[in-house]
This record gives sequence, structure tokens and C-alpha cells, in this order.
Amino acid sequence: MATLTVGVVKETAPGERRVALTPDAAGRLVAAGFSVLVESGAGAAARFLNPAYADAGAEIVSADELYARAGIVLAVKPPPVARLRRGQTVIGLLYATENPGYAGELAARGVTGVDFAGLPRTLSAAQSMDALTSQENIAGYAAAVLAAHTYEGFFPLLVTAAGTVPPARVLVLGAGVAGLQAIGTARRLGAVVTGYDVRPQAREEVASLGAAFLELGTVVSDSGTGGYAKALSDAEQHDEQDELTEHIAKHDVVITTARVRGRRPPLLVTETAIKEMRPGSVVIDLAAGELGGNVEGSVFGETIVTDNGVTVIGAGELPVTMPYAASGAYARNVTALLRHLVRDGALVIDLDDPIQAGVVIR
Amino acid sequence: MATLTVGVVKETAPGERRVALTPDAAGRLVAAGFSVLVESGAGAAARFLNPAYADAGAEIVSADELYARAGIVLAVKPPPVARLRRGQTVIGLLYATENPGYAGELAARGVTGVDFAGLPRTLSAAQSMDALTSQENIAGYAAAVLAAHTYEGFFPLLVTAAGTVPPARVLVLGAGVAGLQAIGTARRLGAVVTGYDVRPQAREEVASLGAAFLELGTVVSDSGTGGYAKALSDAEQHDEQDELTEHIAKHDVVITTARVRGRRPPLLVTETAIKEMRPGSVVIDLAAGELGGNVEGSVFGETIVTDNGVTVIGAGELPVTMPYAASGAYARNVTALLRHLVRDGALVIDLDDPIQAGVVIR
Amino acid sequence: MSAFDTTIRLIYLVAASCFVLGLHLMNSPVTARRGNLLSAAGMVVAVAATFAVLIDAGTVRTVGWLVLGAGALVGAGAGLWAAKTVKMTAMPQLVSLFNAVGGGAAALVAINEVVRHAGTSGMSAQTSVPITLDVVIGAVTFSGSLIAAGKLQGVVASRPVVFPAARLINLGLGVAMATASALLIAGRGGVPLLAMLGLAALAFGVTMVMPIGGADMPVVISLLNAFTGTAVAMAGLVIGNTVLITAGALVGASGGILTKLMADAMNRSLANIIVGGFGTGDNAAPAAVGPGGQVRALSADDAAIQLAYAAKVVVVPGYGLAAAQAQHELRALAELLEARGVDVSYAIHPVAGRMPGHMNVLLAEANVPYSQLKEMDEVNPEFPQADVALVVGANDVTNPAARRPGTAISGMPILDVDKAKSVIVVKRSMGHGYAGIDNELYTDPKTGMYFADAKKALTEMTAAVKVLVG
Amino acid sequence: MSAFDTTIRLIYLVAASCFVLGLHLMNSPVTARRGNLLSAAGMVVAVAATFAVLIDAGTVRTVGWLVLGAGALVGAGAGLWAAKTVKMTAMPQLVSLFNAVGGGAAALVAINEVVRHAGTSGMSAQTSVPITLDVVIGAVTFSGSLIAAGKLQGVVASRPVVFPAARLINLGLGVAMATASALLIAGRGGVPLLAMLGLAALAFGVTMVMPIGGADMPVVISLLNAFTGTAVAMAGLVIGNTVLITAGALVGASGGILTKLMADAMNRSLANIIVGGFGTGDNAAPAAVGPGGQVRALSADDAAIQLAYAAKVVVVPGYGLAAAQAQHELRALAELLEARGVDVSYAIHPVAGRMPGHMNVLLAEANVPYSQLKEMDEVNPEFPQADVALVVGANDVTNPAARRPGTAISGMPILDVDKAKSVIVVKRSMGHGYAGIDNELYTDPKTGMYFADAKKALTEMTAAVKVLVG
Amino acid sequence: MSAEFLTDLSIFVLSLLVGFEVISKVPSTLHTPLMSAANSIHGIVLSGALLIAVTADNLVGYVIAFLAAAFAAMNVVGGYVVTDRMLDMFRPPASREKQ
Amino acid sequence: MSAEFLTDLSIFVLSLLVGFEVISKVPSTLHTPLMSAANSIHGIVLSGALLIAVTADNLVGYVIAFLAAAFAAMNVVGGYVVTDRMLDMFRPPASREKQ
Ligand SMILES: NC(=O)c1ccc[n+]([C@@H]2O[C@H](COP(=O)([O-])OP(=O)(O)OC[C@H]3O[C@@H](n4cnc5c(N)ncnc54)[C@H](OP(=O)(O)O)[C@@H]3O)[C@@H](O)[C@H]2O)c1
Ligand SMILES: NC(=O)c1ccc[n+]([C@@H]2O[C@H](COP(=O)([O-])OP(=O)(O)OC[C@H]3O[C@@H](n4cnc5c(N)ncnc54)[C@H](OP(=O)(O)O)[C@@H]3O)[C@@H](O)[C@H]2O)c1
Ligand SMILES: NC(=O)c1ccc[n+]([C@@H]2O[C@H](COP(=O)([O-])OP(=O)(O)OC[C@H]3O[C@@H](n4cnc5c(N)ncnc54)[C@H](O)[C@@H]3O)[C@@H](O)[C@H]2O)c1
Ligand SMILES: NC(=O)c1ccc[n+]([C@@H]2O[C@H](COP(=O)([O-])OP(=O)(O)OC[C@H]3O[C@@H](n4cnc5c(N)ncnc54)[C@H](O)[C@@H]3O)[C@@H](O)[C@H]2O)c1
Repeated sequence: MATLTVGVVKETAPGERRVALTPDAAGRLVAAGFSVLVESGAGAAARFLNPAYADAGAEIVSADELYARAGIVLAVKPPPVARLRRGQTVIGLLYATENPGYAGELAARGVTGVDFAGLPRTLSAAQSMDALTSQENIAGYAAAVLAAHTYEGFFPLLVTAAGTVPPARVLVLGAGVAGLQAIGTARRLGAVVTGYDVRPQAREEVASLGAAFLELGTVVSDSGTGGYAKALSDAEQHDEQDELTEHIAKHDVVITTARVRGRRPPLLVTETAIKEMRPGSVVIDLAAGELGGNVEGSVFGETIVTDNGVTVIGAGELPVTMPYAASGAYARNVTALLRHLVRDGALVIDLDDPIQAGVVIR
Repeated sequence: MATLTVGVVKETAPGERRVALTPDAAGRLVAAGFSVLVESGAGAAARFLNPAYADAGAEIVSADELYARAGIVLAVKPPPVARLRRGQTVIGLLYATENPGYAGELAARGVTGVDFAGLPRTLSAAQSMDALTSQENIAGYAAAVLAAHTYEGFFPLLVTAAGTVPPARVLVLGAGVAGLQAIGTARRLGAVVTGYDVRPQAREEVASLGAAFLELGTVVSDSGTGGYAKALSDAEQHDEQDELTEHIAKHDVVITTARVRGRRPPLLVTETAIKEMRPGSVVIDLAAGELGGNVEGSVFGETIVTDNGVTVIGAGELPVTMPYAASGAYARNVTALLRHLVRDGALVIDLDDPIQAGVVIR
Repeated sequence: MSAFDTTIRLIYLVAASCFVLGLHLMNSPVTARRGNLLSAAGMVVAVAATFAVLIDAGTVRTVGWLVLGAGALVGAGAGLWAAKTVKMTAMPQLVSLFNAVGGGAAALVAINEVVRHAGTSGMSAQTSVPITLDVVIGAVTFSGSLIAAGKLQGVVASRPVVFPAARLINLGLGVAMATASALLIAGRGGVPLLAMLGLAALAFGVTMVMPIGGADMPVVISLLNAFTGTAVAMAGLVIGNTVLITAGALVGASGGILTKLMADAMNRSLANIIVGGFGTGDNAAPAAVGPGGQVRALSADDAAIQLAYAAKVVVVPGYGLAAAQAQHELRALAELLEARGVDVSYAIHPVAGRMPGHMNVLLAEANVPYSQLKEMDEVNPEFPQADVALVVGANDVTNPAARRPGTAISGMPILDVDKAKSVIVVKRSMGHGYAGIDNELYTDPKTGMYFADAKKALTEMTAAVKVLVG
Repeated sequence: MSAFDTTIRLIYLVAASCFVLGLHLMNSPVTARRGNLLSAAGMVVAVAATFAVLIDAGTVRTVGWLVLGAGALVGAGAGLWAAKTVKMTAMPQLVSLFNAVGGGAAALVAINEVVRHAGTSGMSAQTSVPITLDVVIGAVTFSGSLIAAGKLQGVVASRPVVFPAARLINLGLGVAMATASALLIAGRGGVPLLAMLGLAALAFGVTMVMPIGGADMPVVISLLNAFTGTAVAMAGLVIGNTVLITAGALVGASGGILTKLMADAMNRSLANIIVGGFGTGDNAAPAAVGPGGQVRALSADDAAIQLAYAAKVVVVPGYGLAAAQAQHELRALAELLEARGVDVSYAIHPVAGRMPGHMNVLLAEANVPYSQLKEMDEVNPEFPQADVALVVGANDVTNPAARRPGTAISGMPILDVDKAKSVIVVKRSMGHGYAGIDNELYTDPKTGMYFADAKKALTEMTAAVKVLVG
Repeated sequence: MSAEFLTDLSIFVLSLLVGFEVISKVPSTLHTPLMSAANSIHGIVLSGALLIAVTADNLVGYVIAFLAAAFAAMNVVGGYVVTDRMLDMFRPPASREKQ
Repeated sequence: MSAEFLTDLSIFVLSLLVGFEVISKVPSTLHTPLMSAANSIHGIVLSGALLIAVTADNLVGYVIAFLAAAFAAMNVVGGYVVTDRMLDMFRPPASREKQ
């Protein structure tokens, strides 16, 4: 029985600090009979150093050696296609639907792409491989902490001899994985939190965290497929923005997490809304990306202070700010997925399996 | 009855973003019969704009005009002596004991200095004027939030499909005002928090926040005067450092707040201790200042990452990062002190009064 | 009064006091066993005293002694054997059986009196009224209790059985009993009339219990138990025996109160059960039943007793706990149990709730110490040792269907709740969880369902545990 | 038995049942008033029946009627007037007074019997024993209750009074009573002997109660109440009147249980109170007393009843709440009260605790909604409307000394807790707070102190409220 | 022992048992009212006091009858009224709001 | 009514009151054991059954005596034993650990 060789690459995308496998997870794979290659310095940005990998039984190699020897390449962001070779498999957050170009190149080169972004989210058996969820979860937590750090007042109510500070009012738009975690974390810090989402189930889910749910009169939506929200029509979207505007002005912190699968994120916070916010308010746009975000004027990866003193953070990639936690969770997802894909020491591609049907790029 | 004129200066110290009076507080003083001058842009860094002061009844003036007209100059940090004139009074965090030079210059110029740092802390009646407490309180909260933001893992325990993350272990050294608030805030976020202080009462106070108290075998101390800690002898200090070292290595985050009135802050976290910490750990030194801090190698106002991946932040002036909250509380302290000093529209200096005996520089 | 008579009466008084104190002690689980023993001691004393009376009377012949001895031996032997060998689950029907024979014996005492005097002529109302009541109540109890036992045992159809013309039959029996009673009381009844009364009462016992459904049987048995007590008191009035009067009245009244308590605990009204049985058949609301099988609904007290007397309880929180925001109530219950020495831990499933770490956030709000939280892999081997798995608003994460392929949750690791010795599930209904499928755990015989909002349920259970353990 | 006699006995039976049911209803505050009325109704019926007996007997002469009428009128008038005009706080001594006269009346019934027969000669033991017991118990109760009432009223020294040679006196009285009793029972006593017995018993009542401290008086009164019940039952045995027997025994037993409950609630043992009183004087642990004045200690039940029947409660949390980590327990109590319709809010003093915002952090952990938190300036005007201010582990921030100059906390604004209608303070002792000074609030007459760790205290109070409101 | 006395004794014992059982877990604030209520009940001695008059025929008898009647009547009437006053505090919060 | 019957009636009523008071708030898990215990108590009818033999002198009498004795004895013995078994579940957690 041939041993499968997996290779952990050093991420090359700017700002990316995560690594696809932690020393811990590498050790587990080695124990399971894999041979593990780690590109030198792959974990450095996440503070996992080469010796730790070596101690876990992995082999530290150069990038060239890695791409040459690995049967399966493990990455977070899509690795350069040029380095991959025919027959190799690459596992990562490839976003094949959003990036058809990359998927095409992989296919052209005869490389099998396995894309976490394609995982069927509502399938119970797939939950341990759900990298989107694990990373969104971190994003939600980090967003709330970032908001508390950026906001120049207290989150909690404090009655002190030097006066009483009212608690910060936090509004979370989009109550998916990231939104719920942001709600929970902000509430822990003592903020008065309100959540909003178009999916009808979200009402109860927000309440289950002890937060208030914002009821909008106009916008009602059904869930789409796979647990994802349906895109709103333009008119609906407009109504939503209008209604949200007056509520946004009443909040000190707004965290947006709304996404619709395969589309540009819906615009929820307009420039008008930001203009009406109090100086010192903070807006964090978790949906900010190259396609834009939920907040008008937010720029991916940048912090902007508007003329009226509102700080707008385009925080599309918060998990990279917590590489320790993010890599740990991602590595768990990777090992779970590998356990699912590999049978008797060999990678078995079986498109009848609902999980594989989702993740394997065709 | 002549109206008293108070003037709010724009802080000139680098990085200082607080302002001595908020528009709210200015309004209250105006209502109480004061005439309030505000240097143009004094509140800008704290996002209090000139129009807000004007709306509250204050007069926006230039610095020259302010120093010329104001009977009482309100500041956070000591304003340049050169601008003050004989007969004027200046109220601020002047630290006369630590800065005898400044105090001497004030006296030479015939300016009455009123120093918040001299306030008798344990006097119940003085609590609403206690700017040290109000600012330390903010520092404690900000330190915990900063730590959570800087730490690259989760503070809380989370059991998820992508594995279980153990909670962060946070150690708070020095359980005064800032230390207690840091403990409470870190606990809110779900960290496992341990506190330590030399004052014997601190044990119960730490426990009253639900945190564990670190029992050191060697170091026992009585409280000093005024609620402050006594300085330890060199030998004691050495023992304390040694004992702390092993505990520090077991924690992910260390926040230090230890201070002894009128002396260099005690060194609690040695280089050895930092060396033994896990990569990714975070150390925040609230005592960092020009005299040094509680952490060996911490630099006031700077973030250093050690070779073994430990982030050390010399966070001696955290209140400036929350100018909104900090200015609000400070302004309350200022108005409370003014109410105490001013009787029938005139400043009455009465050194028999225990509060005045403390704050008025002699 | 002779010294002998005085002594006997005093002994009877002591025995009666034992019964009262015995019942008193049975109000709390802590002293219940002692109470039963005290009551038994009183019984031994009273029966011994009665033997002394027999000897003192001197009129009992050898045959009499043999008959008594044989009867007592046979009865005692049968009772002992049945009581010792019966399965836990079959105890209620056995109690019903014992009640039947008790009622029968009470009736026989009165019958003997009538037979001995060859009718009721010459008897004053103060004798004939108790005689008549004794026979009627005793006979109704006898047949009614037998039917009730049969229903529970499955010998008689457990579902409500409605006769055609049930009203007519009952009317007929009623008229017959009333007429016979009137004649007997008026002193104009002979043995045949008595026989008729007895038979009619026996028949009435059957028609009374048959139309009542199996779920209501415990209440019915308790009612018949109170009947027997009254019959025994009547027998006491007939033969002027104070201990029979005291003990019978005691059971009559306490049994009545108990019947009311039982009906209340089941949310049923007594009138409804009986009249409902007579009239339209059964209108018991049977516990909600899932497609897979029978569901057992628990009351707060049942849950409380299981929890309070467990050595190890594993709490399984789920989304419903969060939806109800009942985390504080859960912690209060857990603390109470811990204070009693119960080992309590929380089993946290990785995807319980609706977001990663949902249960952590929730339980941290209630300040549940981290040391009590156990991950799935850690806690699963512990379930077999758990006396109770307390599932609060969790569903999918406990569903054994995940172990089989072909379901919506196949392949998801689950908490092995079904391995615990017993399971209490708190949720509002038989509603589905996130995955939208039935949960086989709920129809497991060792699972009891507590249908209520989690906040309400936990508050009630806490209160019940407090009452229980004082 | 004549129809008249039968009727009277049946009426007595009904009256006795009324007494029982009346007492039963008095177990819960909700039905207590109804219970008292039912009991009174039974009393009216019984007394009316007795009048019927008097008339039926036909032997009562005009003088007799006049004497009875005058006596009844005087007694009833005095009782009515006293009961209507007495101050709330003086009720216990009035009850004791009524108990004294009840005991006296019971003794008089027996005395009359002896006087009528000019001695006990010729009486059987079954009459002479109850007679003797009745006189002894009745007389002891009479004098003892008067002393108890006097102690509470302040007419007699409230502190334990120890006689020189107390043991000797008691021994002498004991011997005298025993001898006289023996002679009377043996049928060899005349009226003088009876007089001697009565006097000795009266003296004994005095020596029994005098050495007991005022704090224990309620328990003593309850005990004497049970005594009276027994004496009345004895009187019933003497004159063969069943309603006296029933009612007397009922009060004797229930009074006994009640005495035990009261002693338990005060953490005192009955034996300790009585024997302690006899022997070494008093060993009651008087409630802790501050230098400034008398402190009133509360039980959980007292606190519970104040809270449960309040319309508005303001909770004042302090450092002690944090030290005890009792925030969850506090919230549970508050929620329970709210569910009852009580308006609950929390008064947050700016420097309560040991760090700025300490109470906020603490109460947030227990998920107390922000809307219930009130700042000092907002809540101070509300205190006068508050039925109860519940101070939990707060001290300095409630100390009225801050309003006066010259104390360590002068000038600090405080919460105006002392303006509330009543105050309950939970803390472990009379210990000082941070400022190290005495708190005058604790000696305010409207303040009740609940001395316990806050966690324990709040748990107990919650349980007590639950018991109270069912 | 006479049968009658035995009967009385039985009734006595049973009444004791009733008294023993009738008091359950009572909140301590009800202790005083409950004591007061029990106190009123033994005012039934009024019946006994009245019956003295059936045989009274001399001064001593009348004095005893008078005293006994006065004592017992005071016990009964005062007892019930004062108990009722004590129970005043258990009116529900709502009905007291209008004070 | 005869005095004796009146006495019996008084005893009956008082016993009813005792029975009424003796059951307080019982946890529902005790309902069945309590019912069973009450069930055993009415086994006292065994006393009545035995007394039948005092006057029995013919076949009918003996048959009745036999049946009554057997019935009542079964009620008594079975009742107490089964109650005791039911109460087995209330042993404290500690004493069951060694199962
Ligand atoms: N953790 C995550 O990241 C995540 C995210 C999305 C989805 N999920 C999925 O969510 C599920 C979680 O499993 P779970 O066992 O925690 O929950 P669940 O399977 O969704 O079941 C929750 C149960 O709680 C009951 N409930 C709801 N409100 C209640 C109330 N107020 N009081 C009492 N009971 C109440 C409901 O039954 P009644 O209606 O009968 O009361 C329901 O069956 C899994 O299927 C998981 O895959 C998890
Ligand atoms: N908030 C701040 O920033 C700050 C900082 C430093 C100092 N202070 C000072 O602290 C004081 C705060 O006032 P406060 O009223 O909150 O507290 P306090 O005056 O210090 O009194 C607390 C009381 O709680 C009781 N206690 C302690 N442990 C307890 C337990 N386990 N259970 C029940 N009771 C317990 C103590 O009495 P027993 O021993 O009898 O139980 C004590 O008297 C003020 O004087 C303030 O000036 C405040
Ligand atoms: N089975 C599982 O265990 C599991 C695990 C993870 C996620 N899920 C489910 O997957 C789904 C998607 O979660 P996600 O966080 O990846 O979603 P996402 O990142 O695609 O979107 C985030 C949220 O934005 C909301 N949104 C979209 N358009 C909006 C608009 N115009 N206004 C306001 N809100 C808008 C969506 O409803 C969603 O809740 C959820 O239903 C979640 O419960 C299930
Ligand atoms: N009366 C009031 O309301 C009031 C208000 C505020 C503060 N205070 C009191 O004032 C005092 C000082 O508070 P602060 O926060 O300004 O103190 P600080 O800033 O001077 O010192 C911070 C903490 O460091 C501790 N410390 C000093 N040397 C140490 C060592 N070698 N190792 C460990 N810890 C060491 C001190 O004990 C102190 O708790 C406290 O007692 C506080 O309770 C009272």
C-alpha cells in the first residue's frame, strides 16, 4: 500500500498568515500513515515554526521539492497553478464558482481541485470539514473584538463615580455564522446588541443569543437553497437600505456580514446612513472584498475615517488576523476532509458521494 | 459677583487625544454660572467638534486668547508653563510629586497648580473627582480588549465541529483599579483569568470578580498608606520575579498594572519569563512609562515582537486610545473638583480642607 | 368494661396511631420506608390482639381455627409470592389485585352478618345502612379492581371499551342496587336480596371501569382503594370494631386526597375520568405518540426524583436551551443537584445550537465552570455510567439515526445519550430539530419526555427537587 | 340516647371539624383568613349548642343565667376591646393574656368539680387524674402566660430573671405539687389540698417563665398555648364533653408542633429554652447588637413575606454580593418576585464594590437586564415609594452617616435606603465596610438584618418565597 | 375503665393525631397568627364554663361560674378578633396599593 | 342513635379528618407507593374476617370465614411487601453506588 504524500505550502497571497496544517494536525496525519511535507516557513506567520513540524514527523522541504513530491497539495488560498503538475490534487478554499478562471486552468493542467467553498453546508456529516464555517466563526469573533478595540467608548454599561456611560449599541447585519458569533461576542462585552437578517429563521437564532432582532417592515425573504439566503430584487434591496438607514443612525457600532452565494454582497449601509451616524461610530464590513461589500465606500483591507468621524473598516479577511486559531480550525477541516477522501491509503474520487460532488471541481 | 472664566486647552503632548472638558460638561459649567472658553479644535481628537462646544454655550477662542482670559486653565497633561500667567490656576494631571521641576516653575511664575494626582484616594467624598481612578479604569478595560485583539487565538472556550479551542489563560499582575477592570473584562470575554497583587485585600477583591488569585509563597506585603501598595525590598522583589516566572510561562496573555506611588514601577516580568512563554503570547505593560515598566524590555508606546514570537506592548497610556470615554470621565472629575473649589463664584483655596491639601501644589 | 376489653381497645388505638404515623412518614422519600414498617408493625399488633379476642371468646371451634388458619395461610402465601416475584412494571396491577381482595373481604364481613341473621329484619338503620354500603362498595371495588388490574396487565383490553346500550345497562344496575338497598335498609331484605345486590354491584364495578382507558388506570385504582377503605370502615361500624373504623376511614380519606393529587399531577379531572368513562367512552388525551412507538411523558416530580436520586447526571444542552434562554435555570438545577452530591457534567456537542460554540457562549453566560463542560469524545464513554442523561432542547445531536446510513444526519457523530441508564428529554413537543427528522431516542423505553418550554420545565424541576429533598 | 343528645353530639362533631379545617386553611397565607372565619363559625355553633343544653337541663336558675350573662359579657367585651385597640406590635402579649384566661377557665372547670363534690373522695382515677392534670396545667398556664405577657409588654423585666435559690424553690414547688396530686388522685384530697395544688402550680408558672429571656417569649407563649389546649381536653374528660376533648387535644397537638416549628425557625431547641431558663439563667444568643442600638434579626420567612407582599422592591447590591458571587441567586429571587407582579429594580451606587462599574460587571454576568439598573440620582427619589429596600452586601454606600460632616464618608452621596418603608439588609455580621465605620441604618427600627453569606441568604429567601406563594 | 372513658380517650388520641397532622410546613410569618388561632380554639372551654351553671347553687359555684365564663369569653372573642387583625397583612399587593 | 354508634361515628369522622390531613404535598413518584401503603392498611379488615369465626357454625359461615381470611391476609401481606419493594428506589445515591 503506497503512502499518500501531502504537502503543506507556504501561502503566497499578500497578508495571508494562515497555514493549511498545524504541527498538531500534521502529527495526526503522520500517525494515520500519511507522509507529510511542509514547505520551510509555511507556518511562520501563524507562529508555527519548522522545528514544531519536524517534531511532529513532517519533513521540511523547499517549495520546489514540495510541488514535485506531494500527491496532494494543502493550501488555504489557491496556490499558483503554474507550480502544480498533472495528477496532483490541490485542497483549499479555491472558490471555484467565483473564480471559474482558476478552475479552468486546473482542469487544463489535469490537476484535481478540491474546493472547501463547494462543501454542502447543510449536510450534517460534512460539518467537521466546513472550513467556511470555521473561518467565518473566527471572523465574527474577531469583528466584535476589533469593533470594541476601535470604538473609543465602553461597550458595557458602567456606573462609576465619574458618571455613567451608557452601553454601546451594536447592530449586526446578516446573522449567519459570522454574524451570530459577532452578536454573541459583543453581548459578552456588555453591548446592547441588535441583529438583522433576511432569512426568517434568523429571528429565533438571534434571540437565542439574547440579542434583539430588528424587525423591518418591508423586507421579507425566504431562505434560498443550501441554507443560504436568496438574493433580493433591486426594489427589495432598496427598501431594505432605506429602512436600515434610520436604524443605523441609532447605533454606535455596525458590523455587516451579509453575503449571497455566488453574487456581489448586498449593499446594506449606504453613504447616507454613514453620514447620519454619530462621530466616533465604527462600521465593520466583513463582506468587503474585491466585489465590494455591504457598506458603501468600504475598501477591502483598509480603515477609513469619514469626514463626520465614522471609522469604516473593510474587514473582508479577519481570520488572517487570528492565524493561530484560524489555522488550527482549518487544519481540522483539512484532516476531516482527507479522512473522507482517502480510503485504504488512496485518494478515491467518487462523485456520487454528496460531499465529493460538492467539493471536487468538475 | 464676578463670573469665573475657565479655559479648555487643546492638548499638545504627542499622542494625547483627550480633552479636559466635553461639550456636555461645558454646558453644565455654563449653566452653573461659569464662563467657558474652549481653544479651537481642543476636542477634535476626541471627536468633539467646535460647534458642539459652541452649542453648549462655550466660546471658541484661539490659544492666545484663552491663556489671556481664562482664570482657570483646564488641561489633561500639564500645559506649557510659559503660556500661563501670574494669578492663573491650572487644573490637570500634573504629577507634581513625580515632576518637581514643573511644580517649581509654576510656583516661580505665581501660578496655582491643582493636581489630580495628589487627590487623597481613600477619601470617600473625593471619589467623584478621582481622575486617576477614572483613567485607570479605562486603561484596564482597554488593556483587556487590546489583549484580545492582539492575541491570535480565542479568549473563550469554544467547542466546534472544527475542534475545541481551550480558553486563553490570562494573568493580571497588580489588582488595583486598572487590574480589576482588566480582570473583569477578560473574564467577560471567556478567558480563564488569574490575578495577583501584593496587597492582602486584593485576594478577596480578585475573587469577587470570579477570577482565581495567584498565591505566591514568598511575597507577602502590607498595604502602604492611602490605599497604595508599599514598595518591596530588593530581595522581596527578586523572589516575586522568580516565583512569577514559572506562572507566567503557563499563561497566554499577561497584563501588568503594578505601580508604587512615587517610585519606578516594580519589575515583575523578566526577560527570562518572556523567553519561556509560548510563541503567540501577548504581554501588555500598563505601567510602561519613561521610568520603565513592569516588563523587562517593554518600551512605552511601542509594540515589540520578541524572537520567540511573544508580543510585548508598552501600553502606558491606554486612555488616549479611548478619548471619547476618557474625556467624558475626566470632564466629570473636573466639574466635580471645580464644584468643590469654587464657592460663591470665586476660587477659594483652603489648605485645611483634606482634598485641597492634596491637590493644590504647594 | 373488662380489663381485657380495655386492653384490646387500647391496643387497637395504638395500632391506629401506627397507621397514621406510618402514612405521615410516607409523605417524604427519606422516611417512607420507615413509615411502611411502622404501619406494618401496627398491623401485626392489631391482628395479634384480634387473635387474643378469638381465644378469649372461646367460641371458635377447631374447624373454625382450621378454616381461619388455612385461609390466612393461603392468602398470605399467595400475597407474599406475588409481591416478591412481580416485576417492577407490574406492581400497579398487583396493588389493584390486593385492593380487590381487600374490598371482597370487607363485603364478606357484612354478608356474613346478614347471612348469620338470615336477613336484615330487626336491624336498626345504624346497622343496616353500613351493611348495605359495605356490600355495595366492597363488591364494586372487588370487580372494578380486578378489571383495572386486567387492563394494566393486558388481559382485558386496555383501550376504553364502550358497550352498546351502556347507559341502559348502567341505569338498570343503578335501579336494581337502589331498590335492593332500600329494602335491606328498611329491614325487609333476605339473603337472596343481598345476593342480588352483591351481583348488581359486581356488574356495576365492571361497567364502571371497562370504558376507562389504560392511561387513567392509576387514578381509578387509587379511587377504588379509597372505596375499599370506606367499605372497611363500614364493616367496622357493622361489627362495632373501632380499629376497622379508624383504619378504614383513614384510608378512605387519605386515598381520596391521593386520588385527587394523582389526577392533578396528570392534568386530569376525576369527574372527567369517571363520567367521561361512563358517557362518551374515553376522552383521555393520550401522550403524544411519534410514528415510531409509544412516548412516555414525565411530570416534574418524576423527573425530579430521577435526578435527585441519581449518582451521575450528564446534561445535554441544545438549541432549544438557547431559544428558551434557560441557561440560568439550568445552572440553578445543576447546582442544586451538585449540592446533593450528584456528579453533574455538561456534554457539549460540536454543532449543538446554531453557531460554532453556541453552547459555550450560552453556558458561560450562566457562569457554568469550564471544568464541568465535556467534549463529545470525552463524554461519550461516560454515558453508560450516567444514571440520567438530561437532554434540554437538543435533538439532532442526540439522534441515534445518525449511526445508520441513509438519513439526513448519517455520518454525523452524536452524543451517545441512548447509552445512559435513563434519559429525560425537555422540549416543547415532538417537533423536529434543524435536520427535520424524527428522533428515535424519544420512543426509547428508557426515555421520559418532559414537554414544556425549557425555562418553565427547568424551573419546575428545580422546585420539585427542592420539595423532594427538603 | 335521646334525639336531643344525639343532635348536640353531632353538632359538636361538626364544630370540631370546623376547627380542624379552619386550622388547615391557616397553613397558607392565601386561605388563612377564611380558615379563621370557619373556625369562628364552629365556635358559634358549639357555644349555641351548649346554651341549648343549659336550657334543656332546666336547672339553671335566674341567678345562674345572670352570672353567666354578666361573666360572658364582661369577658367578651374586654376581649373585643383589647383585640380591636391593641397595636400591631403588642399582639403577642395580648395572645398570651387570652391564653392565660383560657387556662384559668379550664382550671376553674376542674376546680368547680372538686368543690361541688367537696373533694375527690369517691372519684375514680379516670376522673381524678384529669382533674388534677387540668388544675396543674391550667394554673401553670395562667400565671406563666401572665408573666410572659408582662415580659413582652415591659411590665415585667424582659431579661432573664434568676432567683437566688431558684433550684430550691422549684424543688419545693415540685414536691408540693406531686404530693398534692398524688393525694387528690388517690381520692383523698379536699378543697384545701386543691387550693394548695393550685397555688403551687401558679407559683411554678411564675418561676418557670421568669428566668427565660424576652427573645424566647414567643416560643414560650406557644408552648403555654399547647398547655391550655391540653388542660381544656382534660376539662373535657372531667365533665365528659367531647367537643372540649377534641378541640383541646387538637390545640394541644398542633400547638406542640407549632412550638417546635417556632423554636426551629429561631434556631433554638425547646429543651434549651425551658431547661436553660431553669438552670443557669438564660443562654439565648441575643441578636447581635451594634453600639448604636437594638438590631432586629430576620428569618428567611420574614424576609420572604415582606418581599412577596411588596408592590415595589429596590435591590441595593454592594461589595458583599460580589464577594459571595451571589449574583445568580439574586437574579433568581428578583425574577421570582417579578413573576408575582412585584416591581423590582436595582439601585447602583457609583462606588459600590471595589472597582468602577463593579456592580455592572457583576449583574451583567447574571444577565440582569440593563433596563432594571438605576443610577443613584434616578433611584433616590423612588425610595420613599419602595415597600422594601433589599440591601445585599452593601454597607458604606447606604450609610446615613455620610450626610453628617465629620465621618470618614462625609460628603459621599449615598443611596437613600433609609427612606424606604422597610429595609432588609443581607450581610454576614455587623462587620464594617471599606470605610471601617458603623452603619446607623442597621439600628433603624424599620431595618431587619438577615445575617448570612449572601449566596446562602438569597437561596433561602427564594425558597421561602416559593413556599409562601406556592 | 368505663367504656365511656375509653371512648373519650380514643377521641382524645385521634384529635391529637389530627392536631399533629394539621400543621404542615408553615411560613414563619404565619406562626404567630396560627398560634393565635389555636389559642382561640381552646376558648371552647366556654362550653365547659357555661355548663358549670347547670349545677351551681351556692356563692362559690356562682363565683366560679362567673370567673370561668368571663375568662373563657375573653379568650374566645378576643382570640378570633385579634387573629383576624393579624391576618390583615396577607391582603394581596394589589388591594393595598390604594392605601 | 345509640351512644355506642355515635361514638363510632365520632371516631369515623375524626379518622376521616386525620386521613385528610395526613397526605400533604407528595412528590408524584411517591403516589403509587403511598397508594400501595394505604392499600395495605385497609388489610386491617383481616381483624374483621377473623372475628367471623367467633360466630361461624355452619358451612356457609366457614366458607365465608375462609374466603374473608384468605382475601384479607393476601391484602395485608402482599400489600406491605410490595410497598417495601417499591420504596427500594429511595435508597440514597451513595448506598447504590456499589451495584
Ligand atoms: N452549531 C452550528 O454551528 C450549527 C449551525 C447551523 C445548524 N446547525 C445544526 O443545528 C442542529 C443542532 O442540534 P441541536 O440538538 O442543538 O438542536 P436541534 O436539533 O435543532 O433541536 C432543537 C430542539 O429544541 C427544541 N426547542 C426549541 N425551542 C425550545 C424551547 N423554548 N424550549 C424547549 N425546547 C425547545 C425543539 O423541539 P420542540 O420544538 O419540540 O420544542 C428542537 O427539536 C444540528 O442539526 C446542527 O447540524 C448547527
Ligand atoms: N467602586 C470603587 O471604585 C471602589 C474602589 C475602592 C474602594 N471603594 C469603596 O468600597 C466601598 C463600597 O461600598 P459597598 O457598600 O459596596 O461595600 P462595603 O461598604 O465595603 O461593604 C460590603 C459589606 O458586604 C458584606 N459582605 C462581605 N462579604 C459578604 C458575603 N460573602 N455575604 C454577604 N455579605 C458580605 C460585609 O459585611 P459582613 O462582613 O458583615 O458580611 C461588608 O460590610 C465604598 O466605601 C467605596 O468608597 C470603592
Ligand atoms: N448544518 C450546519 O451545521 C451549518 C453550519 C454552518 C452554516 N450553516 C448554515 O448555512 C447558512 C449560511 O451561513 P453563512 O454564515 O455561511 O451565510 P453567508 O456568509 O452566505 O451569509 C451571511 C448571512 O447574510 C445574510 N444575508 C444575505 N443577504 C442579506 C440581506 N440582503 N440583508 C440581510 N442579511 C442578508 C444571510 O441570510 C446569512 O445569514 C446558514 O443558514 C447557516 O445556519 C449550517
Ligand atoms: N476609596 C475609593 O473609592 C478608591 C478609589 C480608587 C482606588 N482606591 C484604592 O486605591 C488603591 C490604589 O489603586 P490604584 O489602582 O491607583 O493603584 P496603583 O496604580 O498605584 O497600583 C496598581 C496595583 O499594583 C499593585 N502593586 C504594587 N506593587 C506590586 C508588586 N510588586 N507586585 C504586584 N502588585 C503590585 C498595587 O497593590 C496596586 O493594587 C487601591 O487600594 C484602591 O482600592 C480607592
